[in-house]
Amino acid sequence: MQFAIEDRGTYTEVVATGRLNMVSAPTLRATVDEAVGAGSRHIVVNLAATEFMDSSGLGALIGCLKVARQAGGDLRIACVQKQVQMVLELTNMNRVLAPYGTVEEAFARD
Amino acid sequence: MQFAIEDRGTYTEVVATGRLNMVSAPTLRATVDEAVGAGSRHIVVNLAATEFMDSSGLGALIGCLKVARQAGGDLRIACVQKQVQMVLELTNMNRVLAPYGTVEEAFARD
Amino acid sequence: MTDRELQRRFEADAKPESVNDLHDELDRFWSALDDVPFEDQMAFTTAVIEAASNVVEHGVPLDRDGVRLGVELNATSSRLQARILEINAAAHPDPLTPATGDPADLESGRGLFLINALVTTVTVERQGNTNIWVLSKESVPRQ
Amino acid sequence: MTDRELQRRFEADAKPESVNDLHDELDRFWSALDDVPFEDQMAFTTAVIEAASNVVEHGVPLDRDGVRLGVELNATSSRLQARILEINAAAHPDPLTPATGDPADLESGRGLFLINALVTTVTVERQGNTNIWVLSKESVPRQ
Ligand SMILES: Nc1ncnc2c1ncn2[C@@H]1O[C@H](COP(=O)(O)OP(=O)(O)O)[C@@H](O)[C@H]1O
Ligand SMILES: Nc1ncnc2c1ncn2[C@@H]1O[C@H](COP(=O)(O)OP(=O)(O)O)[C@@H](O)[C@H]1O
Repeated sequence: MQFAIEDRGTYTEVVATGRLNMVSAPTLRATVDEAVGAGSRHIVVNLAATEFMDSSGLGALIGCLKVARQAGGDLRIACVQKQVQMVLELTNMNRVLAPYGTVEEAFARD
Repeated sequence: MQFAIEDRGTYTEVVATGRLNMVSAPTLRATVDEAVGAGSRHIVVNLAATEFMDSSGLGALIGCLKVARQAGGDLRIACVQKQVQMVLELTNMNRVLAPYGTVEEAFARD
Repeated sequence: MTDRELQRRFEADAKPESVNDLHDELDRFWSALDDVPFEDQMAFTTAVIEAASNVVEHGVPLDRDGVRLGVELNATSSRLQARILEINAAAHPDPLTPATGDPADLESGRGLFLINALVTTVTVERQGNTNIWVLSKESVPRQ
Repeated sequence: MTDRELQRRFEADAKPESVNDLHDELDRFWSALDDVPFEDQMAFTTAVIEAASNVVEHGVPLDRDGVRLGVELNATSSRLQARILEINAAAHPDPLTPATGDPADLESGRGLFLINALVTTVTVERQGNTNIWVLSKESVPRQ
């Protein structure tokens, strides 16, 4: 899995490509920690190219949400594929991490 | 919680004093990692002065057991107080980590 | 058996060190209540520390103020009760029904398993910005 | 519907990278079996990866050789089955009865919860130095 960080002005986009599992979860954590450390407060994780997420990946996303909120910001997710949607729904985590249809929408109403 | 390491010749004794909880669990891990890294293979954790252990503490002990076994050794526990005994029994972990009455007994029959 | 009631309140940032401060508070609670059977003290303390540790480890803050950990302890002549407050935290996805404690089912997280095994009833509710666990244990003072 | 059966075996050290290799193996399994409904592939893959990740994360080795992860995949025209082997590992404290999947019960560990929610039956057994999880999911090939 690869992560790319893009500064979009009012928010930071993290593009996650591949499988979000026990191997890549720590890298997601480190990527978001770095973005928050560098001053990003509004983070959108773009999951359009994330073909798979398991409970380790979900745990990492929730950890990243905590880090963003503790810094006074927030983290949102966008463009989820079917398998990711399935895991969010089964665990009821779509209430804590509600997926947005596009990256732009995530912070559009703030 | 404090940890002391004592070289007893055929084994290494780790004396744990205080509460084995989410605060002290990482230090137990680091202490045993260090002992195994320094060549100790047979480790006895002396819990005589451990007044309390919760699931984080238990998780750390099991993590230490893994490290010792992966290095070709083993880790055993001795002298548990009533609360620690209660947690081991309720979780059924006394089968994986069977407490010995004294530190000397732990590796006596190997 | 004499009628008596004791209450204590604890609040701190939800960080690991606060779990030690809470443990000290529990020790003082038992000193003030020297008639609670030792087995009950041990079980109840373990359950409260497990629940508080979960707040520290898993609570998701609503904002930069972070999560606060509150604990209200109460003992009467028939039971021990603790309300564990996860303050300024995201709502849990659902009203959580804690797993029922089957001792052979090690697989379902040892913390929640222990809580269920150690106290008589566990309930979870949401009030405002706070998730609340109420742990109750029947316990009769020693004569 | 035609009768068909496919089997695959995977074995590797129980380390995180092996979970990616297993995932590649599962992708090849689905390519070889192009009539399995996509929803079933998705659910079954997720359950197998969760179970294999648990072996990597929680398996306690018996000795310095470490734990090995084995996976046997089998598809017939009525069901998908995976046997996940935790080889050279300490026995689980009890024959484990995995938590039954109550979707509202988020509290009991998301990994095991997901496994139970995604497949039809889960059994756990011990053979020699190995713990074995058998996951089965009813699945009928697309016409
Ligand atoms: N206070 C809490 N807030 C959010 N989630 C929680 C809380 N307590 C427990 N959980 C969830 O329940 C799971 C099981 O908890 P537990 O049995 O204590 O095991 P552990 O904390 O070691 O994972 C946790 O991994 C977490 O997902
Ligand atoms: N293969 C295994 N070997 C030993 N213990 C396991 C295994 N799988 C699961 N467990 C136990 O069951 C608990 C819950 O597992 P799970 O629901 O996957 O959550 P997590 O792995 O995130 O803690 C684990 O914390 C662990 O104690």
